[in-house]
Amino acid sequence: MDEYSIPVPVKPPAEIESLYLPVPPWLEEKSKEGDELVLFVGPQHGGSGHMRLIVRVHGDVIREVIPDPGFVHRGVEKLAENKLYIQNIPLVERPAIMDCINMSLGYVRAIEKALDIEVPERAKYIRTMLAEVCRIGTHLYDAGILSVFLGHTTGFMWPFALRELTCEILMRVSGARITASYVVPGGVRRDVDRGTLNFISDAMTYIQQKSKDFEKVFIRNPVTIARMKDVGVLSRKEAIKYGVVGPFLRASGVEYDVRAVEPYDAYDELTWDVIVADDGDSYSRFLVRVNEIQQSIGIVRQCVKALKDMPEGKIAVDTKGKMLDSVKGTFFRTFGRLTLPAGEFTTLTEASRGTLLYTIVSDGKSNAPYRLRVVTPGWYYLKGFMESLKGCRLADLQAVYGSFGYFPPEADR
Amino acid sequence: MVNKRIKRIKPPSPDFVESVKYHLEAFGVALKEAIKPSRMTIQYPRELRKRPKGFRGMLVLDVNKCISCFQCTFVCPANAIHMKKAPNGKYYPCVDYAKCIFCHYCEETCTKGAWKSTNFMDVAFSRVEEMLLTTEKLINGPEVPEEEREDEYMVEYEIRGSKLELKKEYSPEKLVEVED
Amino acid sequence: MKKDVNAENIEFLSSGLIAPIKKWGAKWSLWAVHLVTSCCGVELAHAYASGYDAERWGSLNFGMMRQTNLIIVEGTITKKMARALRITWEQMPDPKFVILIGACGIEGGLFWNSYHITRPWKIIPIDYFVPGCPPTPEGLISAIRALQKKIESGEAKTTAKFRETDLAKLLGTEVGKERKPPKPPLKIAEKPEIKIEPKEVEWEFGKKLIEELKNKMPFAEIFAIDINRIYIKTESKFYEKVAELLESEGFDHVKSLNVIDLPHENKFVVECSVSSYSVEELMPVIVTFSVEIPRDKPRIPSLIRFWPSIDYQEREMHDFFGVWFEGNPWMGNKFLLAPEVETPLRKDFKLEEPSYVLER
Amino acid sequence: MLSYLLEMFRQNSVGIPLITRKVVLYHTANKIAYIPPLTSLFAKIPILNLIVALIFWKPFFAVLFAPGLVCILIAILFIIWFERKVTARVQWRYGPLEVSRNVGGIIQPMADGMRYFFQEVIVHREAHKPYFLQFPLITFLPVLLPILVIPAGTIYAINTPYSILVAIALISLIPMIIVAIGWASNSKYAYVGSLREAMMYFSYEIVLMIAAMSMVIIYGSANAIEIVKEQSTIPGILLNPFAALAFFVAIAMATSRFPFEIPEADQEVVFGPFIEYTGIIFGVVMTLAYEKLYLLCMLFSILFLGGWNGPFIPPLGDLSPALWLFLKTIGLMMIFVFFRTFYARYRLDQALKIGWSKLMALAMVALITGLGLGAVNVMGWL
Repeated sequence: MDEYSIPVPVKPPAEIESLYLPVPPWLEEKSKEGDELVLFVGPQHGGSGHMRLIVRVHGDVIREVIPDPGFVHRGVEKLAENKLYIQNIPLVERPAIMDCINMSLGYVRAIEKALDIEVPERAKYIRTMLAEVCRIGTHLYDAGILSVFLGHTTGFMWPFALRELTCEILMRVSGARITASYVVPGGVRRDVDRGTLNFISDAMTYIQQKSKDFEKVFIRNPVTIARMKDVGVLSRKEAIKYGVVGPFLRASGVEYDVRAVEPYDAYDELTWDVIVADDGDSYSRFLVRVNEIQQSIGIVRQCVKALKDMPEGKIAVDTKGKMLDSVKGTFFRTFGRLTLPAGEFTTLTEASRGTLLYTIVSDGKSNAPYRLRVVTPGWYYLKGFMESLKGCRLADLQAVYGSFGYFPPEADR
Repeated sequence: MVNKRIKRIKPPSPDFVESVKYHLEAFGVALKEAIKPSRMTIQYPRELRKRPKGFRGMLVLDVNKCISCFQCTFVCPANAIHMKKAPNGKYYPCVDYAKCIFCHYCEETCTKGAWKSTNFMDVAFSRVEEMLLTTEKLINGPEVPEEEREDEYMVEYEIRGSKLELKKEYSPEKLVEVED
Repeated sequence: MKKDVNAENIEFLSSGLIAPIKKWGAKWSLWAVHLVTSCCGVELAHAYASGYDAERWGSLNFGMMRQTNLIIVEGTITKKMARALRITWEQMPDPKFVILIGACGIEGGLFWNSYHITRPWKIIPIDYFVPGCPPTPEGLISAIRALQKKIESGEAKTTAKFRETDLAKLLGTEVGKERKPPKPPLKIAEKPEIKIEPKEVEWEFGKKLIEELKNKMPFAEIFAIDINRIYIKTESKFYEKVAELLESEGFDHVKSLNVIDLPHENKFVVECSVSSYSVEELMPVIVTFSVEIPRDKPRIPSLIRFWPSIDYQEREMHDFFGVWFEGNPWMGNKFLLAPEVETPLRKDFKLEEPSYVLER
Repeated sequence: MLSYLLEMFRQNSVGIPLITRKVVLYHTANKIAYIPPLTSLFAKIPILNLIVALIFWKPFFAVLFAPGLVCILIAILFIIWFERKVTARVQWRYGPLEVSRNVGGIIQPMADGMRYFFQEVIVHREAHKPYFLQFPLITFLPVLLPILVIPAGTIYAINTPYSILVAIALISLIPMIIVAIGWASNSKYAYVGSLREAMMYFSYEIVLMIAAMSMVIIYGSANAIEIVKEQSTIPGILLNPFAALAFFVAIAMATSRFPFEIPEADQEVVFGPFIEYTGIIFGVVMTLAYEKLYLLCMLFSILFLGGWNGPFIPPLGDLSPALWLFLKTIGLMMIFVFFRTFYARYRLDQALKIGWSKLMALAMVALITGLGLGAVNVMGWL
């Protein structure tokens, strides 16, 4: 505590010159000569998260944005190589904790694929239900952040108030408000009781009802429409070229959703729509997600109904095919020393913000992955995000940022 | 492509009349809330949020049940649990809350049920060194001094029909409760 | 530079005739700067949103460090962020306070042995620490309350007490059979082999597709490793050729670029997985093509001209492994990592081993 | 000399019966016991009587108390609290509360003020130091000078036929100072913010003037006292609602209220021109927009809402009209801050477009209406 280990020069110009910025040194020089302004947005900025955007502005129009990610890069891929397979479950959900079920689901499914485990029906439905609850939560989170980026504080508070309900659901099901670490290879950790299921369906009703008010106050507000319409447009061709994913890809008119293309868990037994829009601007990126909330509510309702009709218990299965009612007391014994067969196992998951890819490379002898490749949605669409900013106005930076729901920890991993 | 149903949405593009209507609607919703707010604030620390059964809070160790099998320290993803030698020669766990991520893998792992969860995790430590709870400190679990307590009610969200209600009851005698 | 800023701030507030007013002002107006450092920001937002509303206590989340007096460090501080944190702290006018929430910030939490994180309490002085990953909003609010009390009374107190039990009394001091700690379960093979082999799957479309690809690429080994997963093994000189052929086939974006380090065989395996958005049948298919390159001279052409979406992944792999993608304009610069971290994902970059026994 | 001054002050002093009246304790047939009025306590003491007389001297009272500095301070403290509180209410929460739980945390802005007051003031190296520190203080000039010509009923400093025009001209100086502040800060965001402020200035100023002009034409005078007198039967907002609407929107633009909170946009340019300010100086510059809002709302109530017209409250005497004006102003300010609850902010170019197309058209309609009504001498008929 006595000594501060990282000396930071107090001279302000050194901040710009110092090497940790991947800013080409000529950039600042050139901007001083010409009529260009180089703005640094973040990491301490009211309208940026934990990343830095280097914006070259000409007048009020953005010429180019150079991303400087890595402010939350924590080395998940390296750490995963030094942990047991099950210890990695909390690790892989840390990049996007509001989307925890989807994050761990992809990883666990890769393990299940390698071990050829068939998950019990009930666990499948619970997983799907919670994945959709997380999707609602994440979309609400992004809507809140978008609103506050546009200066609309009520639009921030209401989604976060509704998120309080999704947190409550996760807390009642898994015991933790946000980081559930709930999915384990072969199933889930605990069963969901009837009271909780009732609460979930009530909460869905409440969210649906309150989102009507939210629609009036923010979504359909003419100021919002004016700020986001025809801003940051990615055409279908561009979206594909830059590898945009998830709702942002669908907003550009590509009918791609992993849940439909390569269904996992209970998705092929449920009915729901893939939401697609054609404009590819900030507003349709936002609207696609708003509509997905409605679809997710529908999915959760179907899952709740199916779960109520199912007998309780049998929520996990161990590697030998024995059904478990709960993993309590046997967790480490059952899953602790898992060793996967040699090979490469890749799963795709539709996380809230888009495609999530896990590749486990196993050597067949270690009980930790030899290499775990995680590509998160944020990392996929960062390129598209940067490209869509070209030609926008400076104030549009926040509108586009919010419309992508860019969450740096998720992208940086 | 089992049940790929596509729904194309069309973003609204309001004309002048519609946009005046939307302005007024936004104003109306705000005014409605200003007159009759649907508050959902839990006034912590005056009101506590009711923790559901199975909440993952701070841990309590039943040292008599512990067989010193090391499984909890092996499973801990954050390496927050270390074993410490007790006077009787056996090893018992200590939890470092500076690392603990409250995943409760240790609780799920324990074959004897020595780990128990409490409904409490809202501590603010003033020093890092205090966050390492040795076995001696784990047995009792956290306690909040009576004079520091500010809570009056225990609140739970309850949805009745289309309304979210904050169900209040008087807060319990003991703030920290150990789950069975 | 050695000084106790915490004590200085408190001293400033509690000195002079108007000390009560100074204390009162600081106590009820702890405005937090908008410095989101990591994922605990989610719970911070909840604490300030409708559910808990920390604004009741006079604390407001505000834009700029110049106008605020509280930093809430939300979780992990990476080596890159540490400088930003320090600068923010330096720019903030006195008296200022810091609350640190989240296990990642205190001792690293899950990331305790990561190559890219620091301990924020070594960088700036901290008033209160809140455990949890993430902590509950209640935890944050209780830290704000504790800080208010600290401003008033001048002394920092932990909000809960942990009574010590006498273990000797409870368990006795009779030493039984000496028990050695068991062997840790983590088992990492010394000389691992990475084998990716064909798998028999029932996948009609795949068989057709593989035949088609085989006709086009006679120089490569093509097989299915699972349903919807095709693997192409080839030599590094055909890397660009394969990419070109796949691109013309309709594979229009990159799903993943992966490098596997095999130090004992002195080679890197570069795997590139591609898929398609524009061709409906190819949507679920992932084609992975891999080449091996020498580990001491890791150079490979960039595929940026076929798929612009590979750009950032190439930069990332350049950071992680030091593989040089010829043709990518960013090579030679750091993208994700702080300047002092070099090629961390190579196998010879060792992390700290976990310990299981507390030595005291 | 002193006695001459004293006489001058007393001749033109504010009459507040509540203070200047004798308080009768008891009243019998031959004896009256009373506490002498507060002011006459000092009537005999040489210097004090002069000070007391000066305080109650109308021009001085106007600038310092009502509608001047003290009223501005009360209005600002109240409106900041109200803004946070009403926003919180709409957002399903409580807002500032625990600092004074019984009265809903109304002293929260004071606590913030105290904190700012005792915080370190940082002047960064690139700043133009003298200007950086002087400009925030100079802002008091264009804020307080209009008070000289804006009367509150019978309390006024200068009674001039040009009062509305002078007031608007003086208020228009505030953006200049903000731009200067941004220049002195010498930071990139301050630069962008100042530019935005300057751009916004172009978009609303002309509309504001045309709207005020059209009302002046109707009333046939630019003297505030005359204008209010004319409105005793029918308030201006009913005579020319177009002008009222144009003036209203222009105020929102001028004081950067939502949806036109563009120069200071927290998430975009982090308080724009004020980015580098710390401590009490930031407190001063932050309240600038609210001071401007207070002045413009006062003008709005004089032009459109019948100013200080309202039931006379005898014990307050001269303060009664001032109170009515104050209440109308506060009411208007409350409406303006309520916009924060349901609006995002427009982009700069959109605000400019609104200013120069829709709002300008509205202002033109208002002007034509004003000209028409003025030509037929509508006030004469009423």
